[in-house]
Amino acid sequence: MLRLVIRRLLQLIPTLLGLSVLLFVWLNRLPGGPASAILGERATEAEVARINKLLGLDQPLYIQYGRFLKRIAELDLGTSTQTGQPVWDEFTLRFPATVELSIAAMIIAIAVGIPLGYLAARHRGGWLDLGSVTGSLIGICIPVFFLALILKGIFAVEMGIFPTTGRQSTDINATDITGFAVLDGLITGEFDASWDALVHLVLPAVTLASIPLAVIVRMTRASVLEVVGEDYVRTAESKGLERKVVRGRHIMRNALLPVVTAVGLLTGSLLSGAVLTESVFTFGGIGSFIRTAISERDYPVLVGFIMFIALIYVLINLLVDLAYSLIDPRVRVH
Amino acid sequence: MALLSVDELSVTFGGVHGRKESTAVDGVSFDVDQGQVVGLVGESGCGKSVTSLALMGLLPGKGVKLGGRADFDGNNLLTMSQRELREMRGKEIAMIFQDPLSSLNPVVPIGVQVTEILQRHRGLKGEPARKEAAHLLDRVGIPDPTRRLKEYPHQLSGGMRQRALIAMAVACAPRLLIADEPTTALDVTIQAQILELLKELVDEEGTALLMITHDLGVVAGLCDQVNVLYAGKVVESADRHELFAHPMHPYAHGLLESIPRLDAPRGEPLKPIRGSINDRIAWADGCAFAPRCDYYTIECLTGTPALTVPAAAGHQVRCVNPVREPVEIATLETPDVTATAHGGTSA
Amino acid sequence: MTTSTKAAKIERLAELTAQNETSSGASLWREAFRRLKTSKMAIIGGVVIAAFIVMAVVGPWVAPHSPKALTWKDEVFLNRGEFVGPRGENWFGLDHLGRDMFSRFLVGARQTLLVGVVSMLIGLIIGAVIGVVSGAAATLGGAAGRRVDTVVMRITDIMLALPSLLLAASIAAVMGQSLTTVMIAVGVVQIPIFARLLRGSMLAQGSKDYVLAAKSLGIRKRRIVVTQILPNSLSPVIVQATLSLATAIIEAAALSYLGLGNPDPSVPEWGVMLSQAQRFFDNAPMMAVYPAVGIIITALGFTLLGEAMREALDPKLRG
Amino acid sequence: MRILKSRGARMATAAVAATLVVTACGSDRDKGDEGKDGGKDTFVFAGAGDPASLDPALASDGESFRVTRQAFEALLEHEPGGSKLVGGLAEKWSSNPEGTVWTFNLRQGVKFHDGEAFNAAAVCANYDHWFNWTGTYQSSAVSYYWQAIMDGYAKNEDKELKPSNYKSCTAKDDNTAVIEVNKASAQLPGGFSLNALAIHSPKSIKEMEKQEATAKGDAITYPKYSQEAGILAGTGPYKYVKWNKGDKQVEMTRFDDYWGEKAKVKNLVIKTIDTEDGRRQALQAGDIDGYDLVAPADVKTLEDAGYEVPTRDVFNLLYLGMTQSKNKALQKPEVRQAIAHAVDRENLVKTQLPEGGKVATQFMPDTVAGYTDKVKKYEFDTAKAKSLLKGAGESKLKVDFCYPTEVSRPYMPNPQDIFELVKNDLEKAGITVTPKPMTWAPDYLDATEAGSCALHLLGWTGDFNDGYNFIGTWFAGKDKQWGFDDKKVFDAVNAGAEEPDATKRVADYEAANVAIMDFLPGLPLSSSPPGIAFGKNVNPPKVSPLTQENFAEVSFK
Repeated sequence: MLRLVIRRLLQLIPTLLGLSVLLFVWLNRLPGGPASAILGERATEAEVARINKLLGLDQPLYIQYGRFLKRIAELDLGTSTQTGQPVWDEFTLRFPATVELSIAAMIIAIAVGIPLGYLAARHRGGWLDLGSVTGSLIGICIPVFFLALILKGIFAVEMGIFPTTGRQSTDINATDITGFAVLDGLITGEFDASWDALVHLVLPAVTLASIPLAVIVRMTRASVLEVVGEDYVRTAESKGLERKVVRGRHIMRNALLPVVTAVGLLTGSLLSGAVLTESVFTFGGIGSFIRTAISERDYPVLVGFIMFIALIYVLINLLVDLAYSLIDPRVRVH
Repeated sequence: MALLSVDELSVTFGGVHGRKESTAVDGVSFDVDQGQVVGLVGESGCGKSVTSLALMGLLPGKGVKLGGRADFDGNNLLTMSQRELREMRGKEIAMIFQDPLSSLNPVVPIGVQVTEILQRHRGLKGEPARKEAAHLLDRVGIPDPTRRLKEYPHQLSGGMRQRALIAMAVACAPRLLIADEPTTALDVTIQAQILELLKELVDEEGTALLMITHDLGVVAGLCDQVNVLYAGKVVESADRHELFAHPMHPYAHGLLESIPRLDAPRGEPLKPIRGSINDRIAWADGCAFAPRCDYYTIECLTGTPALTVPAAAGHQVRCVNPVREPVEIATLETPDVTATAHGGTSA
Repeated sequence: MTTSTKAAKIERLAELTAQNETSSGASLWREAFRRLKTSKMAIIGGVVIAAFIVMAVVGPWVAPHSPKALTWKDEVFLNRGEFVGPRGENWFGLDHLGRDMFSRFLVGARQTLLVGVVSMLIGLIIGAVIGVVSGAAATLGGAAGRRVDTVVMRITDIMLALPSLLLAASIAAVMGQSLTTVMIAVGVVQIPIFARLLRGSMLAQGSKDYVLAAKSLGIRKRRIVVTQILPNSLSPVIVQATLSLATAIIEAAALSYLGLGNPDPSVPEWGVMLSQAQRFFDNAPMMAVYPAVGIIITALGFTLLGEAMREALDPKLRG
Repeated sequence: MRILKSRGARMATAAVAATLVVTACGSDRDKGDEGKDGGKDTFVFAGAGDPASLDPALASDGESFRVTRQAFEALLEHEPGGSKLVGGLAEKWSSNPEGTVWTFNLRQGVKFHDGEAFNAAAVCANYDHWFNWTGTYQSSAVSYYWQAIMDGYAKNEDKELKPSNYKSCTAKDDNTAVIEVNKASAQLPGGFSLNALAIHSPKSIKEMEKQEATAKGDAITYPKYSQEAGILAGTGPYKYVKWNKGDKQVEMTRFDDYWGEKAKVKNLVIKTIDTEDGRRQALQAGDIDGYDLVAPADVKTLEDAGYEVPTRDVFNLLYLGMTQSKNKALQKPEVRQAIAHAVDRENLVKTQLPEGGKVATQFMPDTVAGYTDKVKKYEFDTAKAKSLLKGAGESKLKVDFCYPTEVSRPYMPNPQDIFELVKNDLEKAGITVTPKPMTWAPDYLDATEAGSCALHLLGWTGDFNDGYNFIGTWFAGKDKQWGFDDKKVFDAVNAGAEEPDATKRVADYEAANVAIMDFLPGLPLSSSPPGIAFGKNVNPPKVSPLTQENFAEVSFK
């Protein structure tokens, strides 16, 4: 087990290195620096040149890459050209929000997706099956930002059930401990703050959940259909076990194996979903930050983020494998 | 009266959204008495497994039509509610399946798979359940049972797995045990052991056993009464000695003849049955076996032949012109299981 | 007997096995197609796609008005939130610059299809090449091959690790804005998926008995790959290709939402139309709904067909 | 057309949503409302972008000043709702005839947020602080406006910097500050009104001087003090409480020792919602009490719904830039005139730009002193455009047209639409247009500055009421963006630059405008006020052409 972890982490290093080169070569083909981003139409050519000189952006590529690697080695992701603050700080500042959102989305996706998938499979061809299958297909086919707009238009603007933007109402000044608004409230006992944060989470989370939900429903359905036909389920039935035992111990425990893997991969994809979702709901997470980084060419942030993502992606897969080896004894052996 | 009496049981698949119907079991009748071992013999596809599943109520609800009745001391299994069946299964009637590996849940320890049935039907929990489970494994001849309880199916050998399955089947001392090709997936030597084990269990407990197999060797070794199935109908039914002595239906006759004989002179060819179960005609038009039959005459094509009792009492045959001459079988008297276990491979 | 004739016999045997297998592969296809024809999903999907393609082909000719000309620009008052809804000559109303929405919708179909197909092909072709290389290397290459395989897979790992949208966005950012960029960006995202898929199914096929048999009989490796492994590995790829068309169309829309879409907004493309219209969602929701529904239905069509194909080709999912 | 807002549409959208809404029933109304109840003692205003710095001296963008303006005040201010210079922290000001010595009679009894007293010494402390900036502080990315007004520093570290025009600041007495410059400049006295040159507490300046702005890696790092409340202390009606970057909002509270009329609402929150519809929806849902940069399409909608949508006076300019060096054809006056005639500016203003928008006849809005009607006008006339092109032998003119994506500027709410309209007009006149979209920063700005865009859309928002602040930015000399060299124009423009006498200066500007429009280096399109909106229950402040709203005036109905 431990060996697996270590091996994976070692594998990570070349991945990240390769990635860094890739990104660097990419991004440095882009024109400009921070100057015009800061000064807007007030930036004259001379000023841009001077600022780039100041930042050493006029030096040859390999020197810049050297500096870049050195920074990375010092775990210094550089400074955001948008905000003039260290990228690392920007991330640590905003990442909790996105994590909170992603977790919420995943909870929705799993809590709804797995039961739905199971029921769909058990009532194959029934209206529930039809409904959830079409539903999940639409969930995959609807552009996330459009869904976000509609949800917002209906539930926030028209009905006013949910807020349209942000993580917390402006008048609630909750004490910030972990950066996870909901959690903080619970820790400090400011339950109104937690609730408020929760209410703010609903729409973005539902939006973000749409795709993973759809995938999970379909995976669960397919895999339940497969398992139900297995001999050991027949055996269990032949023992006259209660329904819930057959369902839980014999069908689900096997059917969920592939779903676990899927969940892992989906978590990665959530982060790119967050870019859209957060910018529609101006949810103060890393997603909306990245969106502006994209349009403003904030390379340090983009590079940092992509490295960061790669890291997370690998870690998640690692976790998945560990989880897998926990629930599937056959893996544990070799 | 019989413990289980199956009467004109028929199972029909399909009919739902456009798929054409197909009758797998077509009016099968037989009885199983207390402590009796009854064989259900036929090539794969003749409907024997379907029969067993029908009795257990394990056939899918949708797209399956059941006909006739199957009374298990008095009450009809076919009309029972799922809840009643759940009560019955594993407790009154237990089943052993063909492929031990796929029949065991790969991600649940053997122990749990045994104890769960104890908990269900005998209300045993925790330590006592575990003790009992260990005892059961021990009884079916699994060495070092307490350790095995913690292990997973893939860690056991084929034979062990089948033993474990048997342990589960007999856990609640059912009155009827249905074994569906319990040995087919195992190596020859193991096959013999498993059969021995079954034999013991049945003798000790007085459990009735419905042995479903294509393997006449198994039948010879185990069964008191034998029913030969072809294309969903019983074509011959007799007690073991009678059948092995005078198989009257050409199919049964063929089956027996096709067993390789240890004492057969070298070079003498085997006598397999022509064709396969697929070249058949509908029972309604005549004898389904006719296309493969050596004795087939035009009379065979005048409607479904009736089950008649041409010779010895209790020896029924569904044939217009039954075979008269006996087959010589090396293993007619007191057949030695191990010798014949690897015998019949006709299907 | 002499070795030569023996070899010949072996060859023959292997070929028989091979034919046998591939023919069974072929019959698999026939079987799948038969099942496909009976599947509701496939039929619905097929119909939708057909309609879409027809629209894409004839759209520009049947369009009642020019999709580009700001014919009615004096009738739309953006600054007063006054839009023109459906009416006699403009069935879908006008867009925010006084262009005929219906014509734009029709013509937009072609652009959308173009983006979808081209980017899918980019992903498919490059991905397939990578997949075949590492797949072949892994199945037959021995130690060296396996090394090649791992390297290639590392690379696809990297690509998979990046959130597809971000990858697409940064490509678009680097290459500047153009329709080609959009297609490349969306296509590149698909590459690792196809590569992984093809490699995976090749490995699966590679371990099949008939391949082992052929191998053990010393048939040339390239031959095995071409005549046996590939044909039998294709089915999942074809399924994925269909599904990719859907994702491509959606990704493209997302890109134009991020402002990285088709540079010339006068050229109608559903994604662009949608991202433009969302600004006026309050005043003129239908302006967004038309292209959005267009995208959703089309994507749905491809997904349905893809899923149906998958079910038809994958015996496990049948029941 | 409201019909579009039909039930049908809603049903359609609702249907799509309904298929996916899973848990949207988890909350109850009153919680959702809290923001609004809380709004009673908190005024929440939404801008379009995060501020760069809480210290106005380091800022150069409207989003930053929107925030800093509430906490900091300069020596001079513009009259509320107007563009006329009035006293700020200085009640009266005067200069010698040469315009090199500026004397300020300071307001008395003014306190800084940190309790320090405001006086002449404090003023000089600030100006000397800026003047003595070193290192990265000298980068125009950090101290743009000081350079714009005073050119350079005590010790210029970059030889390309001009020598500083700032000479000295002396505290004649407690309430009289005298600022001397080397030569008269069109930047003064306007410059003294810039919030970038607002007065900080001397105590806070001491703290600031301990911190460096650094240029590390690929970016400029602003000093820590400018990124958080704490050290910074001005004299404004509000003082900083917290900059919550995660939630994209700056929180401020009333400064109770404010010298003037105290803020009416206790708390002020300025947050960032970067999309137009995002801001609108937030207002409609009651999450915010007002926002800036209203999309033109929304103005009417909001008005009809009863929101407060005051209209600002125009103080900006949008123009169609032409780079003659990039496309030789543009060097022919006829071609430039043809383009001018081809573009239907009336329609642009009528249909696209927010209420109060005007067609621009010259390179400054009519609110700026120096605007004149005597300039040559180029009315919309496609036929004439065609013939002009023919005459110039350019009937088959092909031209690149750059426009920015994903951005909305005060003078240009929706560049893409404006681009499409202009493109359409040009094509009508037989010109072939190649669209060149680019992201606003850096691509578009760099490209236009470097003169690699034959045609492009750009504009300017005035910093203070002086003509040079407009025409001076473009036509003071040879500039790659325009790619022409015409002494007549340059001289005309520069004439006013060093003229100390205000009235003479205005005359110079008028002459310059005439000269410019004769030469027609580009086509002034429009001046349009950026829209601003407030909640139904808000008494809005006087809206300012320079977008210098003072939220202390805001109160709830």
